[in-house]
Amino acid sequence: MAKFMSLKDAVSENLSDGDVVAFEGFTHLIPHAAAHEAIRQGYKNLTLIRMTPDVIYDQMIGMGMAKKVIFSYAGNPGVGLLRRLRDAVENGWPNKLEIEEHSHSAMANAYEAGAAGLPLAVFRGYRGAGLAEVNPNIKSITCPFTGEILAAIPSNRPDVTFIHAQKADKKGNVMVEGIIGIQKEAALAAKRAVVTVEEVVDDLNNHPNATVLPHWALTAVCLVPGGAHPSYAHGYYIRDNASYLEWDNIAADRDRFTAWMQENVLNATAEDFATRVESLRV
Amino acid sequence: MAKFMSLKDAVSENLSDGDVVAFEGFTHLIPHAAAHEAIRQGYKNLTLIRMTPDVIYDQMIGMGMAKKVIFSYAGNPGVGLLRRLRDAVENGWPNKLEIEEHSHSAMANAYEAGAAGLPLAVFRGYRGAGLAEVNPNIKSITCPFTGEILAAIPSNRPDVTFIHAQKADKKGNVMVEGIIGIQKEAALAAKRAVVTVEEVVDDLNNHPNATVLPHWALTAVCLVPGGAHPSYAHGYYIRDNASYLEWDNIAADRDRFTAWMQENVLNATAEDFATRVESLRV
Amino acid sequence: MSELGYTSDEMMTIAASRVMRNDDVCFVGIGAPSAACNVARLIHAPDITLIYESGTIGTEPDVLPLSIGDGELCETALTTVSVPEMFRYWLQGGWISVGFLGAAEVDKFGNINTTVIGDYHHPKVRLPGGGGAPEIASSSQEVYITMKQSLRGMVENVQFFTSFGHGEGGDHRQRLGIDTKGPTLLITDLAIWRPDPVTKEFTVVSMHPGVTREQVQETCGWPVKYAKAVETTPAPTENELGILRDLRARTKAAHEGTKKVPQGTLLKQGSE
Amino acid sequence: MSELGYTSDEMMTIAASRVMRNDDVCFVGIGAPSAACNVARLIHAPDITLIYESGTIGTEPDVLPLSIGDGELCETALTTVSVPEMFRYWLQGGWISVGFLGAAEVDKFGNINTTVIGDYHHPKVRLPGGGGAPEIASSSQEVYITMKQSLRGMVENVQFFTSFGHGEGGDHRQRLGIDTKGPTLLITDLAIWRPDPVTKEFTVVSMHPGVTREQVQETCGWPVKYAKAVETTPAPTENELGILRDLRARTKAAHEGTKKVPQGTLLKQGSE
Repeated sequence: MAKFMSLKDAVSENLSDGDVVAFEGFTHLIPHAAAHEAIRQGYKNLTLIRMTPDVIYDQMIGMGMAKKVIFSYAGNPGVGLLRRLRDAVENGWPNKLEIEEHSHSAMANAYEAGAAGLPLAVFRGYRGAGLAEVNPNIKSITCPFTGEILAAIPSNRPDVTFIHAQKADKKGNVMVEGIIGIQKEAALAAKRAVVTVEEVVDDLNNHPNATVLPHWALTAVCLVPGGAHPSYAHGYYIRDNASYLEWDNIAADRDRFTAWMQENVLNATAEDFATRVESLRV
Repeated sequence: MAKFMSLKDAVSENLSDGDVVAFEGFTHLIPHAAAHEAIRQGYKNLTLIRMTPDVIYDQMIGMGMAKKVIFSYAGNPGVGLLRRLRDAVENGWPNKLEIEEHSHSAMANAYEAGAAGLPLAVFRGYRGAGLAEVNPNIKSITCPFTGEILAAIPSNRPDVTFIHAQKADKKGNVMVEGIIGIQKEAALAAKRAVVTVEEVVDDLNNHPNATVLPHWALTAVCLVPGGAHPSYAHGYYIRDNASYLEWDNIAADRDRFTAWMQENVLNATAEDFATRVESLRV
Repeated sequence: MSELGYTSDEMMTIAASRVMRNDDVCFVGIGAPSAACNVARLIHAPDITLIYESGTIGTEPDVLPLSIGDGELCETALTTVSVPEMFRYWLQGGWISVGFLGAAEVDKFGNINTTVIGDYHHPKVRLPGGGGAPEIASSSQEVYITMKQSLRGMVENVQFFTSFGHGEGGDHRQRLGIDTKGPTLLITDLAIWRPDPVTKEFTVVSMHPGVTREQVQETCGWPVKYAKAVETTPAPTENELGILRDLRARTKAAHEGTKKVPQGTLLKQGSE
Repeated sequence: MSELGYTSDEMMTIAASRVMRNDDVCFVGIGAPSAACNVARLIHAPDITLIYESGTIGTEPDVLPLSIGDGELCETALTTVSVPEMFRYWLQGGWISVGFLGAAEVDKFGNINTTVIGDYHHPKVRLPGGGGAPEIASSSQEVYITMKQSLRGMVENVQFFTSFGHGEGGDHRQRLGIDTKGPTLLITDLAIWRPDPVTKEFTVVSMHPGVTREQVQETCGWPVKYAKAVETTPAPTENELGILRDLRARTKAAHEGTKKVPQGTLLKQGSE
């Protein structure tokens, strides 16, 4: 049953050291504000799940919060590599990072299976792919009707999932639209789901088949305008591409990274996000 | 690649004796006009798939077109039993009818798996259920990660699926909204998909996440206003409950059934559906 | 209507409505369960979430739906999803607190048959089948059943396990790997029944006002057991009766006054 | 720009655009494939269906997207579906006629590596990984690859099979139970390559105007084979160049003239 609360409280009540956690968003609606709040609260030993662990996971890994990352594409979208993740994988800085790597198809199926309450996802995949040889969680099942061998991987069942969405109504029902990505599945697959939203409205006024997460499927809803920045919220503000470019420089150097995090995350608050998107609003 | 054509041509080009065919619609948007055209063309030995084989399958079975039905709920929605189906199962009239019976969950998963190009559907189901003992197509797989035993059934892959939808644009892209049921999955799971629509428009003007079947995923699109009657088309006309009630009487007697089919189906055309919904339009 | 001022059907519906909680997420069977759930929503559980297997989530119909796919269910819903999503994410995903089922035939362990009378392969009567019930019964956190008592309906052993209740009783569910509670409540026109904590046999815990043990037994196909202290179900209040009757009147009037017949109102309430 | 009046990058993009058909349903990788597909759409294939893995189906962006999740992809799409649906129904379901991929490292059998340089568990360089590529490569009816030639990019053996092309060549795909065609075309800044019908080794079938065999070999890490009759790729027409340059100019201008930076235009085109 969703409770409205501050992002600070929602993070501290729902995230713990050692949790398996997903901050999901497929390019669109990335929960930057929630990730920054988690960074400020300084969690450790997290297992981070995400299809596209872009800037926010680069930040969390660089801050030494992650012991493991489960992912399918570790890049800065449109820019290139994730330099903090690379530094952890290649050099163990600031700590060694365990990786469990999948394809997008596998991860999408793993979230879908998690949302469906199943222990595994079954799909046609990984044929000839090198990941099947280096990831012991890629197994197979044999179809009892055709004999076809299909890929099987564990479903994603995070302890907690954080997503960002466009709006909630006053009961805490949440609507997502546009590039809906994997948000619904990631939220439903988790034991606890925390959603930051652009606004709280009286009535969602939604299309009959819109993507809606009912309030009883969520743990907490937090009003954080701009909370996806520098990602975007369809209908609210556009993507801040300059920030993504800038990140490539910041993350290239450990000291520059540390200083930037101090100034822009540790010394900042969730409320700062609203001002960051002011010039980007549509 | 969808071709616009008359329903008569679409049926004759896409349906053959002995085909596995689905006429789908979950209470809403049932493709009555397409089923009646198939009846007029007199196909034989069909395997009929449908979650809720209501009036149209009662009619097709009563006309001796079906050798087998694969289903999960054989009732006249809101009224009771299907008397022609019963007569076939209990008395072999007009011919013996083979049945493969599932639960809704199983059938929904089987269409989903068919749309996903998989040979089987895997789900948590049939525990303690009698169907697992009488339907040899209900098997199981064991999760290689948890050891949990899950139900496995073959996916639904019809030779051809017929559905009814609200509208198509001039390229043949089709939109469905409201109770979307299983239509999308049934269409995508089939080798050939034929859609009857209420209207053809210049632009679908759809919500970004609306249910749309692209023209290249369809075989034929046919303009048949009223084509769901006595079912309904959300936004166009309401359900003709009197006809469903009436069916209970018609189907109760073999002669009455035969006479009704002659008058209302064999001697009728697809164009008659438009007039049948005139007083039901919203 | 009896001299009590209400019918046994009204008593059944109102007794069933009272057990629904404001925070329940209920997978609603059509007919009697649907009436009970909507009365609960109109009286004491305004925020109850009603889900119908056609995909409508959080629906608030003004009149009772006839089928699980009535247009009004979608029009008043929070959202409407596809049928595969309904069964995969919402039912199998574990979000349903109560699966509320009707039954053609039920036995003392809450097993339900809506499939066949007679042999499955050579049936005497072919019934509609299970629809969503097999997995509603196993995936909902608990299951409520409501039906009128009759010797045909309440039988010693169901002829087919359309949906599994407590099987042969005891820990039969757990032995099959089913970790949900199964049937925890049976509400009839005469009484309220709950499973014995150990044997899981349905046991009368409350009888509706004016009902005798003889009446309960005459309409039940197994030897009825009673809880140590059998309560008397509180009679319907004026408010409860008013709400239920208004709902039924709206349901009836919604179509009789117009040529455009609103869905779900012309036909008697029955199966899906 | 060379004395030919166009750059080798323009030649590559235009050569790649020409192979796209009006009825193709193309799963589009970001960067060079995206540019080629959109040029095709603007020139000779107005009805081509472009699909990006973020879920946008039938998108018609006015400027080139930067990432697979740009807002304009959704705004101009026929519809936008969830990511699980994209991979289950549309890719795995078999609807994709062409999967169009870029590559960091490709070998002569069309195997692609975007995962690691060096040992997987102790990598010298950790690259982003495969994203959608492993199943795009196996589930699309055929695969086109486009990339600039370089000794780092075109290698004798990829260090990691991010996505499987023809493996070790011959019938290796069939032996693994993959029934799609795999890589059928490689378009570089210098040449057009197609797999040998038997060995499946990429073979030069056409060289772009002015390109020498020495240039092709110098930028390719394996001994280049040539078809019996190597054609010369027709030079870009004025119309093709005009459309491509307009698209790139629009893409550039879309953000430089405004403080509100439209998505997908500020950054260099790269990976996802």
